[in-house]
Parts: sequence; C-alpha cells; structure tokens
Amino acid sequence: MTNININTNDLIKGWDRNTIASKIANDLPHSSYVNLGIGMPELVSQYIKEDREIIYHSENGLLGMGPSPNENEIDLDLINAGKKPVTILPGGSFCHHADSFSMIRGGHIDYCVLGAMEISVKGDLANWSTGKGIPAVGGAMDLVAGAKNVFVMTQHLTKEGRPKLVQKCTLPLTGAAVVSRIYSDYAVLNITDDGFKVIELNENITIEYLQSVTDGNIYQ
Amino acid sequence: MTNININTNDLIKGWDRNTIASKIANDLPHSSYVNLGIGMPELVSQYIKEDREIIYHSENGLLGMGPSPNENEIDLDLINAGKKPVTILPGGSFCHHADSFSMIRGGHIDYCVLGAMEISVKGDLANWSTGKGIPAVGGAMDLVAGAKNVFVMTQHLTKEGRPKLVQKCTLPLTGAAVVSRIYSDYAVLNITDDGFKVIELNENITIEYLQSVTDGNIYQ
Amino acid sequence: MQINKIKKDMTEILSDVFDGATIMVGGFGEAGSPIELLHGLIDKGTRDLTIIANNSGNGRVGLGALIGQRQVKKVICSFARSAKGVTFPELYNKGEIELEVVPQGTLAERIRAAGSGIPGFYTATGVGTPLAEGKEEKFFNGKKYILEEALRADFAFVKAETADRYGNLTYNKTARNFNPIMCMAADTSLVQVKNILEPSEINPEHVITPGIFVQSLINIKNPIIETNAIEEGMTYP
Amino acid sequence: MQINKIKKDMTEILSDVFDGATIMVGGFGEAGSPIELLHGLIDKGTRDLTIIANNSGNGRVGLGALIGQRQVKKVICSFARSAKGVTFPELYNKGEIELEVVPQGTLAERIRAAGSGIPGFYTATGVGTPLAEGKEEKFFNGKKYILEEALRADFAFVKAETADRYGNLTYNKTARNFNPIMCMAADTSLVQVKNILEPSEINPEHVITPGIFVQSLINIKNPIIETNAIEEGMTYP
Repeated sequence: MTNININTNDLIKGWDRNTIASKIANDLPHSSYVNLGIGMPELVSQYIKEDREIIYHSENGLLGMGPSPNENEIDLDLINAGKKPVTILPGGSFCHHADSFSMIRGGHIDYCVLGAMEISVKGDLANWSTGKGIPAVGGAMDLVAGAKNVFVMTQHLTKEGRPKLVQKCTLPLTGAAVVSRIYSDYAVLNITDDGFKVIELNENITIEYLQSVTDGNIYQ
Repeated sequence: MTNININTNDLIKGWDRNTIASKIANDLPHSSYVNLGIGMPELVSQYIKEDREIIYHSENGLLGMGPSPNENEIDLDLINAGKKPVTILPGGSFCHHADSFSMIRGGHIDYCVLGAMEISVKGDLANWSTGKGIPAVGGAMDLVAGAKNVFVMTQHLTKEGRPKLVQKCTLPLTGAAVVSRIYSDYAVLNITDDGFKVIELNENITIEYLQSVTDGNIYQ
Repeated sequence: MQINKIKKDMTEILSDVFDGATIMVGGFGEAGSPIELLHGLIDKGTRDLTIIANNSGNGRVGLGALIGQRQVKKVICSFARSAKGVTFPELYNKGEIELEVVPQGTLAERIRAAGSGIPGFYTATGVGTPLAEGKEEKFFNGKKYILEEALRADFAFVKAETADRYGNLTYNKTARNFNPIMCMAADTSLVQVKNILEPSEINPEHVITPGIFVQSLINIKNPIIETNAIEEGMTYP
Repeated sequence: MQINKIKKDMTEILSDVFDGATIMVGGFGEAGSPIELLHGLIDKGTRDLTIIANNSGNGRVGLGALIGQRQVKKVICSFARSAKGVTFPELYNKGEIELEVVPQGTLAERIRAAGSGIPGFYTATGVGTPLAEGKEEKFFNGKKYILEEALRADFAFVKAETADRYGNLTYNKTARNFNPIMCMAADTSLVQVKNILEPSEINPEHVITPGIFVQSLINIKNPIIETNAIEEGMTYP
C-alpha cells in the first residue's frame, strides 16, 4: 500500500454531494429498482429527471418508497431502513423480511448505492466496520452480494486525508469484488481488470492529481 | 419376505372404510392441523365429533378447507390437492406453494393421513409408484418427511390378497421410517422397534389371524 | 415517463421467447394455468421447450395442447399422471418427451430458492427414496438430508386476477399456487391478468407478487375455463 | 368446541416461557416490536435468555429494558449499534453480554429456513468477509457460496395489527418485517395484537401469517410507542 496522506488543507475542492447525487441519478435508467443506502446516497432520489420513473426498495419490507412525510403524516409503522419515517407511493407494496431480502439476494434490485470506507481496485468494499466498537452489519453484505450493480458514493479521501480508493482494503470487507462503479467528489470511476478507469473527471483536477490521491492504478 | 398370498374369497370381512375413518377421526385431537390424502383418507373429515375443531390443510395453498360445495357454489379456482372443488371456512387462508409446503416441511402439520401400497415394520412407506407407468409423486414425499404424525389408512391386504404390512417394502419408497400408525380394516397398529404393535383389533379376527395376513412381527 | 408493463397483444408479450427456452408454467391443475399465453406460444411455434410446472397438462388445451404440438422436449413436474392428461402420456409412452419427477414441495422450494439467490438447500423430502439417488447427503443434528439445487427459468408464464401497470399482482383463491414463486425465479415473467386496475386501487398490504418480479402483462378478460373447454371437446389450435 | 388462541392476560400467555429459552423478537427498530410482551417478561423475571432480533433495543423500554435488567445473556442480530441504544452497549462494553452478528438477509433467511424444514442453505452474502470465517464453502456454477444453518427458537414474541381466534394475523405497513417468519420458526409463537376480529372478518386472501404458525394471542389495544416513550424518559419497570 502506498502511504498517501494529504494535508486536508491542501485539498482541491471537488463536486459537492448534491452534484455527485445528480450524476448517479442520471445513470439510473428508467424503470429500475433501486436501493439507496442510509445517509449520503439518500440524496440521489432528489435528482431523478422527469424522463424516468425509478422504484425505491427499502430492505425492511417496502417497495415503492416515497419521500419523507409531512410532520402530520408521520406513521411510526412506516419507516425506511434507516428507521426514519417515509411514505409509500401508489403501486408500492409491503412484504416481510425474507421476501424483501429475496428481492436483494435473488438479483432483482438493479442498482444499490452505498457509502464506503474503502474500495479496492478489485472492487472489494469495506463499509460496515472500523474494526472497533460494536460490530453491526445490517443489510450491507446482502446488498453488495445480491444487487445487479453496486454503486459507491463517497468522498475521494477520508477526513484524515487518506485515500479511500486503495490497492487492498485494510478494514473488514463487506464483500469481495462487488463494486461496479465509484462516484467520488473527484471522479466517476469503473472497476476494471486494469484498475480504476476514469469515466468522468472533476473539472478542477488533473488525472495526475487524481492518481496522487488514489492508492491504485488510475487510467482513462 | 414371507410368501403370504391369501385367496381373497376366504378373507374375513373387517371394518368398512367409514368405520376406519371414524377411528382416525377420534384420534385427531382438538385444534390439530391435518392434511388428508386424496381418496379414502378424505372420509375422515366426516367423522370428527363436535367436541373438537380440526383445521384441514390442502397442499395447493389452502388452510381451513371446508366440505365440497353445492353445484351452484363451485369455483374452479377453489380446489383441493385432488383438483376437486372445495370450500374455505371462516378463519381460512390462501398462500402460495412454497409457503404451503413450509407448513408441511417445517413440521407444522400435526397429522397427515395417507393411503399405502406397502408399509414396512420400520415404518417405511411406499404409496407413489407401482414401478410401472408414468412416475408421479405429487406432495406425498413432502408430507411423510414433514408432518409430525403420519397415519396410514389402508386395506390390510391388496386386491390380490397380498399383505400390505411387510417386512421390507418391494415398491419404490415414499419415505423411510416415516409412518407412526396404521389403520387397516383389521386393526390399528403402531410402528415400534419390536414390530407392529396392535392398539385395537377388529372384533371378528384373532391376533393369530392378523399375524397370518401380515408379513412382519405382530404383538399386543 | 411512467412505468407501464402492459403489452398491447400476444405477439408483443411473447416477442422475446426463444426456441430452447426453459419456461415455468403456473397453475395447479387448471387453477391459475395461463392457457392463453400457452396458446400464444402454439401460434408462435416456439420449439424445444423445457417446461417446469406442477402437472403436464389436461386434454388438448393449454399445456396439454402445447405438448401435443410437440413443442416441448422435457417436462419437470411433480405429477404427470393427471386424470385428464392425454398428450403427455401419448408422447411419454413413445419415448418422445423427457420427464423429470420432483416432489411437489421440493419443486416449490427449488423455484423459490432460484428467486431468492439460494443456489442449493438441504431437505428431508425424498431421503431414502429413488428420487434421492445421486444427490449429495449431509447430516444436521444427526439426521440425514439431501442437497437440492435452485431451479430457474428463462420465462415464467403466469395467470393472475388483478394487476396494475407496475406488475403488482393478486390472485384468486387457490389459483395462486406456483404463480408467485415462478415470477421470482424467471428472468422474465409474462403475466396474463383478468383485471387491470390503477396502482392506487391495489392496497399495498394485499399485493401478493410485487411488481419487481414481473416484466410484462397482458389483459385477458375472459380466459378459457379448462374444465369446460375439455368437456366441449376443445382442441388448440 | 371451538379453537380459541386468545389468552386472558400476560401471566397466562407467558406461563410456559422458561429460563434459558431462545426467543425471537419481532420488529425492525420500533416498528412491530412487541414491547408489552417484553415488559411481561421483565415482570416474570425470566433469565439467561438468548434473543434473536434485528436490533438490540432502544432506550430502557421493551428489548432495551429487558437487556438492562440483565435477563439476556446473548443477542443474535444484524445491527446492535442503534442510535438510541443504551443498555446493550453498556453491557457489551463490559463484556457482560454476548453478541452474534448476522447479515440481515441471512438472518431473515435462516429464520425462514427453520420454519420451512430447511436445516441449511447456501448464500453469496458474506463470502470473502470476516463473517464467513469457519463456514463451509461450496461452488455452484463456478461461484463460491457459504453454508448457513437454520435458526430456530423456543418462542417468538410478535406484534400484529389484527388477529382472529385462530391466530390469523395481519400487520401494519413496515411493522410486518421479521414478525411473519419468526412465527414460522419458533416452537411457540406469542402474539400481541391491537385488534381482534371475528374469523369471517379477515379476508382469506389478505392473511399474512396463517394461524397454523401462531399458538397464543393477547389483545394489547394501545401499545406503547417507543419513540414517544423514550422522549418522555420512560424506563421499565
């Protein structure tokens, strides 16, 4: 592993999270079934264009998830995987947990979008455990093993200035060779046999800079 | 295998099928979940006493099956495992085939009552194939493997006068060591480590006669 | 743009079905059997099919007709000896169609497994019988089980009672049977449905097959009733 | 005589629960969590319990309270790091409670497997991760899977919306979650339900848990709402 550690004050500013979310939204095709991970990935649903309809799956037994309810519409029996109140859209349905995970594990979810701590050049993902504290995995391992396409939405570097895109993950894996594409604040990259292939580069940075903050081969 | 072959004209007449059915009905406890095989076992439901409520399961996704409908009530979407029109009672429910067989295979059916071609002293059952014609197993193997108690309802001898209770089955098995009790026209018998244990003997026959028409140890 | 899985006619809904395909056919006996879709396949003339179903068809209608047209090379089912079966026994006795017999519950579970990402599971069903021959064995808590593998298909042909444009389905009584799990296990599920409703008209608590498992729908308002068709001596085509 | 699974009070419904029992607790977060049954278990003082649930309790209410009373020796769950979790982290950090982490889908499937007579199945979930360590591997079509075993329980504690005296259940929205499969996987399922209806009032097409999977019911008309209880600083007992 290359020992990259950038002084975070020196970092070039990349896309903000809303811009990243809109890029992902543009890449989700019409009529796809999508599971958005808790946190930053939830932003994606706000940027879906009117030329397409996307159906959201929440692993706690909800297909056809809608936006957050108004204060007076909150039903604590209608929540998402992050345990926050949500709504259900016309054409939605409820199911039990085994059926809900059949959708995931059986390969019926077209895209899942997840956060990451580390992603390796081989597409290994670590996003469930820092190795410290109480271990808690939730549905992350099922999602990466089952979804047809696993997208990662992440900052390119950790808060401490270390690359998240690495030659080899050091943290406990969520899944091996599961990620298909990474959307960071610096670039959109595919996982390929030859390394991280740049699909789109942030307008403020060069490919050389991207390589300097990535621990793993970058190419265009 | 003992070579017993009785001239069917010489046979002592045992209980009729309605009497056998009523004996089985008496042994099904209140609030049990029961699957009655196609054919003779279906008679059992007519002899349940008023001191108990039994719930019938039909493996094609029907729990709480009721009696045959009147001519004008027939719905060809509401049938039993024998593909005959039936009814559903209040408190009944429909489910799909995997859920229906979860009830069977998961050990939730308290009793199933099946016909037999052969039953061995070890409780092996053969009732699905004569070894000739088109092989067709249906749900029989699931029922004998999954139900908590497997009752067999049968004539003691074949139409040709050969014992159905045998030392070892000669026909293809439905299940090995699965039968718990046999209700024949001659006796009610438990499968035990020591052979066929007579629980009740038809009033017209002796234990010696029963042994003479049974290929396997009989005791009281 | 709105999702709309409803196709305009039989030609459109069957357009991707190919020679040599594996097709799951819903229904238990006639209840839930997608007769019109099967007749569509006769019109299309698709051949060398492997059919996964509980039965092997009655009379010369629906699956019975498809088999009679010699479009099926193999049937995987639990019960191929239906009282009204005609075409399958004819071909089977001549050695002109293959048969794989699977216990009904194992058949259902293998189908569900395919839809749920489970490549194999262990079961007590069939242990010690001829249907366990050649199957891997394993002991759990001292009891013997056999390994059964997932059973998938290229297409599922399914009959439902109501649907919306998303493909959410409900069924009628015991016509539910294999249909929901077959929708899960096929790459492409084609559904003939009696009534098409607005999405808001199906209560999300009552959906049996969520639309995620359905690719295409066709509205067949008055499907053939097999029992009546056979009594009337109907044959297809 | 009529089947009637409705019990008169908490003492009666909990009468068979024993020290050292394995208990599945329904719910995902607070939705579908059987808080009153859990409080009944605190009153009863049952100890050395193994709890199977998705989470490990919030605040000092329901499962959080039961853990706080040190009645639980082990938790098997997918996510023991809830935002409002208090009692589990306290005991875990002191090494006074055991934890087995299971991926959420594997947890659900292991539970369903137990209810369906499947002692083990293969899954891709967890392959190549620390949670696969020590697990049997097998290749299907060139892809690696691990063996997961059925997860059963002595009891399931379940919360439902409506029931009839046969134990047929329906749930409310995402409060369904683990409850139906836990009813299948436990020797004895104990259900707290808001509304009890006549059997004829539940449409047989809409039953989610058929009564065969339910042994006992108790009517809890106005269950505690966990979020509100925690905000109000409620603790139990």
